[in-house]
This record gives sequence, C-alpha cells and structure tokens, in this order.
Amino acid sequence: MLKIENLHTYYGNIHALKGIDLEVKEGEIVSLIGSNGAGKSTLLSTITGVAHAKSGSITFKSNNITNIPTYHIANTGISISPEGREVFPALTVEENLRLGAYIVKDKKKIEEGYERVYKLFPRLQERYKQTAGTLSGGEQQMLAIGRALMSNPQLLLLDEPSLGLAPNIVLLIFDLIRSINEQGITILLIEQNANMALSVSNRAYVLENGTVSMSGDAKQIANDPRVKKAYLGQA
Amino acid sequence: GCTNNSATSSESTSDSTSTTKETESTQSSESTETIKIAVAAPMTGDTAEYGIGFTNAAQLMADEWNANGGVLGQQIEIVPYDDKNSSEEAATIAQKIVSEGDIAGVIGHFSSGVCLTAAPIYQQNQIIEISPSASHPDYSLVGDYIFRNNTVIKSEAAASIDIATQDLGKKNIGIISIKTDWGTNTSQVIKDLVEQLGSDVKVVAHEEVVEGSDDYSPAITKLNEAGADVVICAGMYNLVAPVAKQYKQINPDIQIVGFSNAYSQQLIELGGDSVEGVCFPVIFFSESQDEKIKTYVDAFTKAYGTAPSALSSQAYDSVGMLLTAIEQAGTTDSQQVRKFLADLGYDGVTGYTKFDENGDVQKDFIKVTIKDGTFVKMD
Amino acid sequence: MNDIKQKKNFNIILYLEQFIDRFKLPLAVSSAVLLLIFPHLLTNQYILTIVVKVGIYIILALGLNILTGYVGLVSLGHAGFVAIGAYTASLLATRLGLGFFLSMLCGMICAGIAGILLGLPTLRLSGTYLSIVTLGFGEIIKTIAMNWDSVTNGTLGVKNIPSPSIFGLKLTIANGGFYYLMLVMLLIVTLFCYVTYKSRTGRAFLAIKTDEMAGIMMGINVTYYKVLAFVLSACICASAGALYASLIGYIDPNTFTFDVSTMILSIVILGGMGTIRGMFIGSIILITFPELSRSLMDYRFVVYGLILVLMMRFRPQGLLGWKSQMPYKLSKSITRKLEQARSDKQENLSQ
Amino acid sequence: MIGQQIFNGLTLGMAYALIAVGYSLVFGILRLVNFSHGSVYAFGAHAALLFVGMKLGIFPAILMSLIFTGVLGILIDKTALEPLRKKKSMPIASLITTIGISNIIQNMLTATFGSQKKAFPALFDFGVISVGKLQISWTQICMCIISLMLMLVLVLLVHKTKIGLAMRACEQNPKAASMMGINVNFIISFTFFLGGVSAAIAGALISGYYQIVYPNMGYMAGLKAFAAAVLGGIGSLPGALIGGLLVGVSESMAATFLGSTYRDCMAFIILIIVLIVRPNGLFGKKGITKV
Amino acid sequence: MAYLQVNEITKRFGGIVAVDKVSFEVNKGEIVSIIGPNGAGKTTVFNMLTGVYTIDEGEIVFDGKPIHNQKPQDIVKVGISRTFQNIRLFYDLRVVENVLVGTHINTNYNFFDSVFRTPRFRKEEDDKVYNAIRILQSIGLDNRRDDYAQNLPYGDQRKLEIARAIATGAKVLLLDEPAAGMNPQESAELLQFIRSLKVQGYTVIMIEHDMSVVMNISDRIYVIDHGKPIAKGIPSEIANNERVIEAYLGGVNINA
Ligand SMILES: Nc1ncnc2c1ncn2[C@@H]1O[C@H](COP(=O)(O)OP(=O)(O)OP(=O)(O)O)[C@@H](O)[C@H]1O
Ligand SMILES: Nc1ncnc2c1ncn2[C@@H]1O[C@H](COP(=O)(O)OP(=O)(O)OP(=O)(O)O)[C@@H](O)[C@H]1O
Ligand SMILES: [Mg+2]
Ligand SMILES: [Mg+2]
Repeated sequence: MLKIENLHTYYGNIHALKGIDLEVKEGEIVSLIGSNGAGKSTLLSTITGVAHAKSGSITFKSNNITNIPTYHIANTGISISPEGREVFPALTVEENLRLGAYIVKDKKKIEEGYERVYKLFPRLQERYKQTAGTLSGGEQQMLAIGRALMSNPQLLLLDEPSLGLAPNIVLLIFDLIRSINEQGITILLIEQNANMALSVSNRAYVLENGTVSMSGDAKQIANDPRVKKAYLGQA
Repeated sequence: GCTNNSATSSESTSDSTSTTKETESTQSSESTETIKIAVAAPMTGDTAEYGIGFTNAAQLMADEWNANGGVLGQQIEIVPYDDKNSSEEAATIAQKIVSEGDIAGVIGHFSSGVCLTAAPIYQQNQIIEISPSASHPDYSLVGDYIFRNNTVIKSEAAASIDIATQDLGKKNIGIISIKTDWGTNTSQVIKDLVEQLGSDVKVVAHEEVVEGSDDYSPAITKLNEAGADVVICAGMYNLVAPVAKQYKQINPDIQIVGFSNAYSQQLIELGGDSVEGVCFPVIFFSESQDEKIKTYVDAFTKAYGTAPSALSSQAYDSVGMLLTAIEQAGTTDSQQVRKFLADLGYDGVTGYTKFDENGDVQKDFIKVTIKDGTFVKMD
Repeated sequence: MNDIKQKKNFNIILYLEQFIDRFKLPLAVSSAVLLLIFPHLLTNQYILTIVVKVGIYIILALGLNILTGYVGLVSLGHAGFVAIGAYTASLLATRLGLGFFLSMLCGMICAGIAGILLGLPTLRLSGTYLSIVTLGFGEIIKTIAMNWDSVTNGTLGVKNIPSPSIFGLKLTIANGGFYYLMLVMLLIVTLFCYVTYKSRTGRAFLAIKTDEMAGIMMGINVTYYKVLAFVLSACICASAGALYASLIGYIDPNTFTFDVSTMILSIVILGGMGTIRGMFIGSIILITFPELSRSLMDYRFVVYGLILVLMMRFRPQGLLGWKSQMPYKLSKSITRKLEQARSDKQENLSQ
Repeated sequence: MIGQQIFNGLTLGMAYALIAVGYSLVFGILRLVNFSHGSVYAFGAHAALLFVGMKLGIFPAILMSLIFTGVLGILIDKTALEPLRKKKSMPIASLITTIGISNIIQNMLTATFGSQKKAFPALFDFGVISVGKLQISWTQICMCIISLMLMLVLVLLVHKTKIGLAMRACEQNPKAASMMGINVNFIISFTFFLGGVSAAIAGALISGYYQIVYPNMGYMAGLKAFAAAVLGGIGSLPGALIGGLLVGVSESMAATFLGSTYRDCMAFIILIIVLIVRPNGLFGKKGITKV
Repeated sequence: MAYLQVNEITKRFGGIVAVDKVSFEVNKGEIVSIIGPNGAGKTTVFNMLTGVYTIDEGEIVFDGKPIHNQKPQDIVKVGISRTFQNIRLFYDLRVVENVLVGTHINTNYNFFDSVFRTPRFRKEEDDKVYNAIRILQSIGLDNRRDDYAQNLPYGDQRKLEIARAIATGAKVLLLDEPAAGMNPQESAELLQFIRSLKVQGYTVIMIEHDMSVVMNISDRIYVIDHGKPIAKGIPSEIANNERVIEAYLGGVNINA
C-alpha cells in the first residue's frame, strides 16, 4: 500500500534520512522504532509532505506522492496524529475534531465520527466546548488521535500516540490500534514503548541515524538481542 | 515626464537662433555646455503636484529662452530635485546642489518651513534661491542670496480680510486653517489684522485642522455654532473644496474666502457646485485679458494639459527673473547675478516685480471668485 | 539543489567568521584608518552629509535593535524617542544656550523617562498589541510637538539649532568635525551594545525574546529587563536624535513621522535583527539608496519598496542575519580549568 | 451640537471600521499586520475612479474595482508573502514586506494618477434628512447600512461556514491545517481577496462620501483603522466595528473639546487606555498561556 | 514541619475545579512523585507551586515561609525550579547559553560591571560558564555544547531542560514528565541521573506516567484524580491500591 524507496531528507544541512526503504502492506500494523533523533518523525513528515524529500520516492496505492502538497496527501486517505500533538489551541475540542473530518463531505459520516471518538475518549466529550490549548497534555494527545480518526483514513500514521498518557489510557490506545486495524485501517506506528508496539505489530523497522538498520517480523525483532539492549531496556 | 521631451525638442531649434544674440560670456565659467537651474521642490509625496508644477513652469520659461538662443550663448537646463516637502530631505538636497558646483540658481523649495532649512545652506555657499511660494517673513531675512516671488503673508491676509469685510460685507469671521507653519502663521496674522481693524468685525471662531483627514465636520460644526457668516479658509484647494462641500451641507449660505494658493483649476473640479461663490485674492489670474498672460496660459495648457496655477506661474516668473539677471550680469557668477537680481524690475505674468532690500516683493492683488464653474474677476 | 546551496552558504559563513576572527586586528586597524582619513579623501560636503546620516541611522538602528532584535518587542514608534531627544536638545541649546553635549544628555534622560512611562504600562502587552501602542506613542509625541506651541514652537519648528562645539571649535560638516563626532558616538554606542549583549543582560534579553514564560521560570525579572531595554533603546535613539537635529539645524514635528519609525525598523530587519553588524549594512543600503536613485524621480520610492520586498523575499533573516557557526568562545581560564578537571579525572581513573 | 458631533463621529467611525475589517481579516489568519492595506484601500478608490471615468455606470464601475482590488490582494500574497511563508521566515519579515508593498502601491498611484486630490462622484446622494437638530445625509445612512451588512456577511462567513473554520484553523496551526487536508495557501489567498474586496468597498463608499480621492488617502486612515482594529481586539470582526466607531466618536469629541489638531492622536490615546486595562482589546481572545 | 508543605490548595478554571484541596509534603532530599490520570491536575499543581497560577485556596510553605502567590521569578530565587511538560527551551540560543540563562539569578555583578568589564564581571562570568559546562557534563550533553537548542533531538531537549533547572541553583526540582518520549533504555539512564541528583542533595518532585521510572525511584507517591487526592504512600502500597488501579493503572502490572 505504501512503498518508500531510497528516501533522502535534509533539514538545511542536516542529513536526517539517508536512503530509507520501507513498505507497508494493506491491512498491516507496522511499527518503527529507534532512539532519539533517529529520524522516525522525519520519515512521517516526509510522507505527509511537511518535510521535503530530496530524492527517492514514496508511492501510496500505486500513486507517486513524493513531495506533493500536504493537503493533497490528506485527500488521498492518509491521516496522521503528529509528533507534538499539533492541536488548534484556540479552537474548541469539537472544532478540532470537525477539522479532522475536513475532507469528509458526508454529514452523517462526520456525526458518526464524533460519536466514535467520544465513546473512545469520554474525557473529550466532557470537555467538548473547552479550547484545546487549555487541555492537559494527555487530553491533547487524545484529541490528536481522535482527530486523526475523524477522516476514516485508509492509512493511519501515529507518532508516539502513547506519549504523556496514563498507563490505563496507554492500554486503551493499543487496544484501539488493534481494533481499528481489524476494521481494515492500515497503521504505521512510531513508539518509544517498543515492547507494546512490537506486540501489536505485524512487522517492524528499526531506524538508526537516518537509515534502516533492521527490519522484519515484529516477534523476531522483539527477540533480537541488540534491540532488546538498545530499545527495550532489557540487558 | 513631459519635462524631458520639451527640453530635447527645443535643443534642435536653438542652434540657428543662438547667433542672433550677442551676449558673450565674460566670465571664467568652464566649458559647460549648459547653464543649470535647479528646481528643488516636492516631486513625490502628498504635495508632488506643486513641485511638478514648478518644474513644468520653469521648463516652459527655459524653453522660451532656449528657443531664442539661451542665455550667455548657452542653453538652459532645468534640473529637478525632489525634497518630498520634508526639511531633512531639503537639507540634503541643498548640500547636493551646493556640491554640484555648476548650479546657477535654485528655484524653490515649496513650503516656508522647508525653505527655512535649506536657505542657510544656500546663503553660506552663495547660491541664489528664489522661492515661488515661501511666505514666512523670516525666510528672506536669512540672507542676501535669498529671494522670493511671493507676497509675505501679511499683505495677502489683508487682501482676504478685505474681501470678507468690504466686498462681502460680513462681520463675523470664522477661520479654518491647516496646521502647518504656513497655516498657523496665516491664521495668526488674520487675527491680528482683524483686531487692528477695530469696528464691529470680529473673529468668532478659529479652528485648526490637520492634513490627511478629509472629515472636517467637527470643525465646521463648531464654526457654524459660533455664528460665523464668512469663513476664511487658510489652506490649499484641497482644503477649500471639501470644507466648502461639507459646510454647505449644514449651512448653504456660508461665504468662503480663500488664498491664492487655492487658486487652481482643481478647486473647481473637486468642489463642483459647492465652491460657487468662493472668493480669493490672487496675483496671477489666468483668465486675464492681458496678451502676455494669454500666450503664457495657452503655451502652458498646450504643453501640460491644464491651466497654470498661481504658484506655478510664480515659479515661471522666478526663472525669468533669474535668467534676466544672469543675462544682465553677463556671467553666472552668483555674486554678480545677485546684485543684478536685487535691482531688477521684471514685468512678468504675475505682475511687475521688484525686490525690496530683504528680497521680498510687493504685488497687486486681483480679487477672483467662482461663477458658473469658472474663475471670474469680482466686481 | 536548494539544500546543496544552503550547505555551501553555511560553509561560507563559517569560513568568513573564521577569517574575520583570525585577522581581527589588521581588519580593525585598516578600517579605523580608512574611517579616520575618510573626510580628507573627499571634500564633497554632500557625500559627507550622507555618510553622517548613515552613521546616525546606524545608531538609531542599534538603539531599536536592543528592543526589537534582542527582547523581541517590535516598536513602530521609535520616531517618538528620536523626537524627544531632538526636541529637548535643540530647545535647550537654542533657548538656554546649553552646550551640545549637556543638552544631548538631557534629551537622553527625557527619552529614558519616556521609555519607562511607555514600557511600564505596556508590560502585559505582546506582539501586535505592543507594536500598535508604540505606534500610538510616536503619533502622540508628534501631536504634542505640533500642539504645544509655547514650548516646541508648534508647526513652526525649532530653527537655527547650533552646531556642536568642543572647546570653542565648531564641529561642522565643512570642517569634518561633525563627521568625527558621529564616529565617536557611533563607536561608543556600538561598544556599549556589544558589552551589554555579552553579559547576563544580553542573555536575559534573548531569553525573554524566545520564551518569556521559560525566562520567568529561570528567575529573570522580566519587568526590569523589558523596561531596561526600553530605556536603553530610548536613550540611544535620543542621542542620535540630538545629533540629527544639529546636523540639519532645523526640526519640526514632521521630521519625526511614522516613516522614520518604519525606516529604522526596516534597517534593523533588513540588516539582520539581533546582530550588530547588520545595522551597519542595513543603514548603508537604505539610506544611500534613495540618494543614489534620485534620477528615478517619481519611481524612486516604488523601487525603494521593491528593494524592501525583494530583500525580504530572498533573505528574510536579514542580509547579515545568520547565527554564528563558530564554536562558543570560552575564555582561556575556563579552558585551562576544564583541561585540569579532565586530567584530574583521568588520574583518578588510572589510580 | 454634541448630538451632531456624535453622529459625525459615528459616520467617520463606520469608515474606519470598514478599513479595519481588512486588517482584522488578514491578521485573523496570518497574525500579520498588513501595512499595505491602507494603500490597497487607496488603490480600490482609484480603481473605482478610473472605471467611473470609463462611463460604465457607477455600480458596474465599483464592481469592477472590487474585483480588481481583490485580485491585487491575491497578487500581494502570491508574489511577496507566500514565498516568505515557504521559507518559514520570522513574522516581522512579512511586516517589512508589507511596508515595502505599501510604498510600491502608493507611489505607483502617485506616478500614474498624480498626487493631487481628485473629485469622486457622490454615492447615494439623496439629500439630507433632519431629525430634530440633527442633520443626517442619506449617504451617511447608506454607508452605515452597507458596512453593517458587510460585517454581518463576513462574521457569518468566518464563524458559520466550513471555509471560515478552515481560516481559523490556518491561523492557529497552518501545519496541522494542511495535514487535515486544507489548502492553506488557497485559504490565505482567499482571505487576501476578501481583504482587497473589503478595502475596495471601503474605498468606494468613503470616497463617495467625501467625494475626494488621492494616493495618500490610505495613510492616516489606515493607521487609525489599524488602531481601531486592535482596539476592538484584532482578528475579531465585531471588534473592528466597535473599535472603528469608538475611534470615530472619540475623534469627533476630541475635535469638539480639544481642537481638531488633537484628533489624530485620539485614536491612539483611547487605544492605549483600553489596552492597559484589557491587553487583548475589547473583544480579543486571550492568548493561550497554559504551560 | 516538612521542607515543602502544601496545604489544601485549590484551583478553579471557570466551572472546572482543576485542583481540589490537594495537600502533600516533601522532605529534604526526597524524591516524591505525583501521578494520576490525564487531566487530573498534576501540571496545574506544578503551576501553582511555581507561581504561574495564583492559588484560589490553601497555602504553600517552603522552608518555613509561605510562598504561594509570590511572583514566579521570586519563587525561583527561593530555590524551586522546574521543567515543562511541553518543552520550552530558548531555541535560538546554544546549549551552553541555555544553561547560562539558568545561572541568571545567582549572578551578582551589575550592569555597570558588565559595561566596564570589571574584574568582578570577568571572574563571575568565567565561574558561571565553568559551572554550566560541568552541569552539561554531568547530564551527558557536553558534546552538544555549541549546538543550538533547536537542533537537538527530543530526548536531549528534555535533558537540557533539567540542566537549565539545575543551573538556577535551586535545591528543589520539579520535573514534569521527564521521561516522556524516551525509550526504555533512555528512561533507565535518566533514572540513574535523577538518583545521582538525590545523592547530591537535591529534592525532586516528579510527575511521570512511566511506571518503570516512578516505581523504581520514588520515596513516596501521591495520586490525584479529577483534582482530588486519592492515595499516597510508598510505591508498593500505591501499586496495589484498588482506587489507583481502577482510576489510573488499569491492567498494567507494576514490578515495584
Ligand atoms: N526542524 C528541524 N530542523 C533541524 N533539524 C531537525 C529538525 N527536526 C529534526 N531535526 C534533526 O533531524 C534528526 C531526526 O529527527 P527526528 O525528529 O526525525 O527524530 P525522531 O526519531 O523522531 O526522534 P524522537 O524520538 O526524539 O522524536 C535529528 O538529528 C534532529 O536533530
Ligand atoms: N488555563 C486553563 N483553563 C481551563 N482549563 C484548564 C486550564 N489549565 C488546565 N485546565 C484543565 O485542568 C485540568 C488539569 O490539567 P493539568 O494540565 O493539570 O492535567 P495533568 O494532570 O497535568 O494531566 P496530564 O497528565 O495529561 O498532563 C484539565 O482538565 C485541563 O483541561
Ligand atoms: Mg519524533
Ligand atoms: Mg500535565
């Protein structure tokens, strides 16, 4: 479904992605792990057209989407819960969610979207008139995830969805990842909580210094001694 | 943009006629091809029209001379300098003109305040400056190289008051003036003069307004409340027209008296019906039957598309005076020219001009009013 | 493509910085000599006037830079401070016959007080709200200058402002004295800015600019530093104002319009805000351009606007507005201490 | 007299409000003070004058000028501001750019039309009605009605439509907005178009009221309208209206009690007082300061 | 009385009671964690402690003196410093300069000294820089000293925030989710670092959702939910507390 070939991205003079090859097949959950600054978020930014790819290609459903404007990408059925949450601080929770469904034309679908998100995160329903900027960190994270779900995407990109969430909500999030995947949504997941990420994923990639250092079946990766040492905190 | 065209077109005719004039240059002056006269005035900004008017008038005069062989056997070149009507620009410009080294004289600066900044620099460097528009009494006192071809405020104010009280027979004068050096001075002079008049004529209210706002209703409302039956409007056409318009909405009977710098075709264009009956004293009247003035007005209108304003005409005469003085002196050496200029009697389109010991002029005023959309002499 | 170009740029900047760093002394000496003999190379008063004007605008830009470049408060009304400096100094000089330096000092004090009066109540304001208040301040000062006839002489302005003099020697453009006076003042202001920035004051300024809340959490007294920046900025601009008034010899309220404020701001931004070097280049370009382009007549300010737009388009961070790529400079004693500590540690380890 | 003066002030205030809307629109989306707006307003008035001169009939002429000025707004954004956004430059670079643009437009107007004041035909000139001692002209009434209608349309647009929501999203977080599928550059250009159109409406109405047009007309009016916009809480459209009226009336009052020469700073004095009490203007939203 | 004593503080935002009569105490040299569900009011407590928000009710006593409703910059001077949940560095400054800003308050030279570069200025400035570098070394950021804060990856930015807080000279550090965005390995390193702070005599109050950090390091834990305190105790007590499990931990098994 999503195929990335030899992707290079720069921030000015910083070479952040140095030739990434990666594939996500329809219906999969693929997780992306790696230490701080490995380039995980940069990869997602490049997919969504926020960062500019210098060379290489990104194909989504056999369309080349390399460096096309971000808003086009959203329209192709890719949706993201970005790093740093990126909510609209002065807009209300409800308006934030409405914007998540910006590309959806069908009013009924939008209503269903609200219901789904509110059922998932009752906290957001309690606060639906509160401006997003005054939500607590975790509440904002819930909002970012909820907003990404609003557009009924085919491919969902999640950048550290569990960041700043309470342990029970983290569990909820992983349940959610599983259940929406069962509904047919393909997921590319970045997680620091590699243990849990690998446990829900089909396949995984390990990023190091802007290159893919390892890839394969999630179980296999989870049992790799180097991974265990460097990312799972197990000696 | 017209200035350049006319300059080049006249050049071709000059060769044939230059031999007829027998003025040889006695003076040292290097082998400069032309005699340069600077026009320093606002060419950009709010008051650009005046500077452009000056330049056009100066060019017209230069063209006439050039067609007759120029002066001292040389062609005359008008060099415009833009001072944006700002004192600081003017100071720089003056320095620049002084540094050029080959400027025979300066026509300009537009407003009195600007003139007062530039004049000392010209004086120090012995460059002749003739302002066609400065009216502040101090201006000509800066020194003996500083002249003006405009009346001082006092005489013109007296003429305006005369129109208001004698011709229109009103007693309750309201003043509306722009908040500039000129406006402030003028309104003060008017008040002083009215006070001296004694009798039952009085200034019932005085309102100052700033340029750059087109809404004069608060001032007008106040003047009207104060019971003014005539308003002396110390501002250019762009004040007189809107004031007339807005005043007549609340008091159709009001009489408005202006000054000569409001005398411009644009006053009628801008004011339409409202400026009917506005009167003012001028020293230049374009509808005059005088032959000299008629040919001048025709030439000006032909070249630039509009009739000349009073101030442009004063610039026109200023150039004429300067050139005559150069011709008489037989040199562009400013010390010499200055002497001849000071003694010159010049009969121009703005009347007969003779500088007094300060470099000021006395002029006769013509009273003009607007009737059926044209300027006519008052009877 | 773009990236490669940027990479090169980066190297050029680093290279340039290293070059300047290495040849600091010869560069400083040669530019000093050049500046000192400049009036003798050129006898043209007009050019000298322009140069002095450039110098005055550099001082103004340095003044505004403290507030805008360092503390991040965008002022659109600095003409107000210039006016206060110019008016106070010229009125004292013309009415009371005070000497130039004394009257300039008074001008600076008045502007400083105005800085406090403006800075204190506006502390809570940020961004555009502050900018518009400063804009209003500038307009109010202008209106006061225009209407307070008995003191400021209203629209008639202040005339015959004397030239500065030292020990009875009149400093004029003609004798070059004014140029040297400008040079000395410029030097003092530049050095002052430099030492201020390289201290905790400068760091506090920058901290407030980048994140006021985080700055507060570091214990920075934001009130104090904001007001300090206002005062310093006002004083510097006032001194330039006093100098300017005696250069032109005449001031009126229209000398200090909004356009002056935007001109100073444009210099700061065009040169590269938050840098000292930028103020020099910004002023040179923006002040000399209108002079060089006099022949364009009507289109002069069209082109001027175009220049602003294009410069911003291609170098939005300002011409010289780069962040230093050199390593942070440590003083010798620190390097020594660090070496010491490292070797101690190694000894400990080896023992 | 007070009544008359207040009414004079209200009319003037409507004029400011009309211009202020343009500042608020653009600020509302870019957090940018668009200093070229005053010149765009002057451009709108000149365009109307030009088309009126072509004898198209006054209303078609004004319509043409609306479109032209709107396009000018888009042009400003596309040529000068969008490249800056692409480079993620500091906001102040855009501010300086708009000052540059203002210079260009205004001096181009002077170069083509001359600096002199030109007559503009009166609009809605159906005479004057007297209410007690008050003299109210139809022009004033129409001006008020049209301003209010314009304001209403814009408020509905921004708060009740999808494109309005997109506008607010772009203001808050353009990056996230584009991730949601919003074409940010289109939305911004659209806003500039609206800004241009509102400037042209202001230009035509105000010129029709004072019957004067000149290149520099946007300078002082622009600054004061900007003050009015901030006074009301910049970015808020009702704020622009109230701010404009407040500035207009206070100017009129200042002119009555202090003299006309003080009026120019009245807007700013009121502004400063209001901002000291309410740092975000009358209707401005408080910045989100959660840490 | 404890070193830091918080008595029944309350904060309301409009209708919401974000913090409702929360009390806790911290002794010198302790590591105390505050945990609770999202939106429970933890960050708000920090904001009240550091003076960002005024408190509606209650009192905060530090070292025997009440400090509630003092200005934030004065509270830092008293000796309480913090990091932010959403990182707030001085992005335009270098790493070392960020730390130097932290030293701001315990710098004694005045404006005059800095203008005339007096010996006092030089000496103090040198001391500060040296001190800053030592702090960076201790937290493992020395190699990024000359970089601009902007260019640091997320995890390093978190560390820099802590370094900056230490530089203020405060003895009480409030860390808001210091381990967020770190992988288990990095969290473990951070844990070591915080332990070392304790050894150096710092008092640490920490908000954290990463139970592997919280349970391993805390001397005591306070739990709040919906603004109200629901439990307190040592890690093992908390891990087995019914209410805490229900409201916060869910099915996560804690090996405390
Ligand atoms: N806006 C930026 N400008 C310059 N450099 C950047 C920028 N964003 C990221 N980088 C650099 O690019 C590299 C990759 O960063 P990225 O954010 O993709 O890492 P990451 O794997 O997501 O890390 P983390 O787990 O901390 O989120 C890092 O070295 C970082 O410093
Ligand atoms: N300025 C504010 N205005 C309105 N509500 C606020 C404000 N600040 C916080 N709140 C609300 O108060 C509650 C507590 O917020 P706080 O940030 O303290 O939560 P938290 O415990 O830190 O949560 P998290 O673990 O998600 O960071 C939240 O519901 C939040 O929406
Ligand atoms: Mg990341
Ligand atoms: Mg929190």
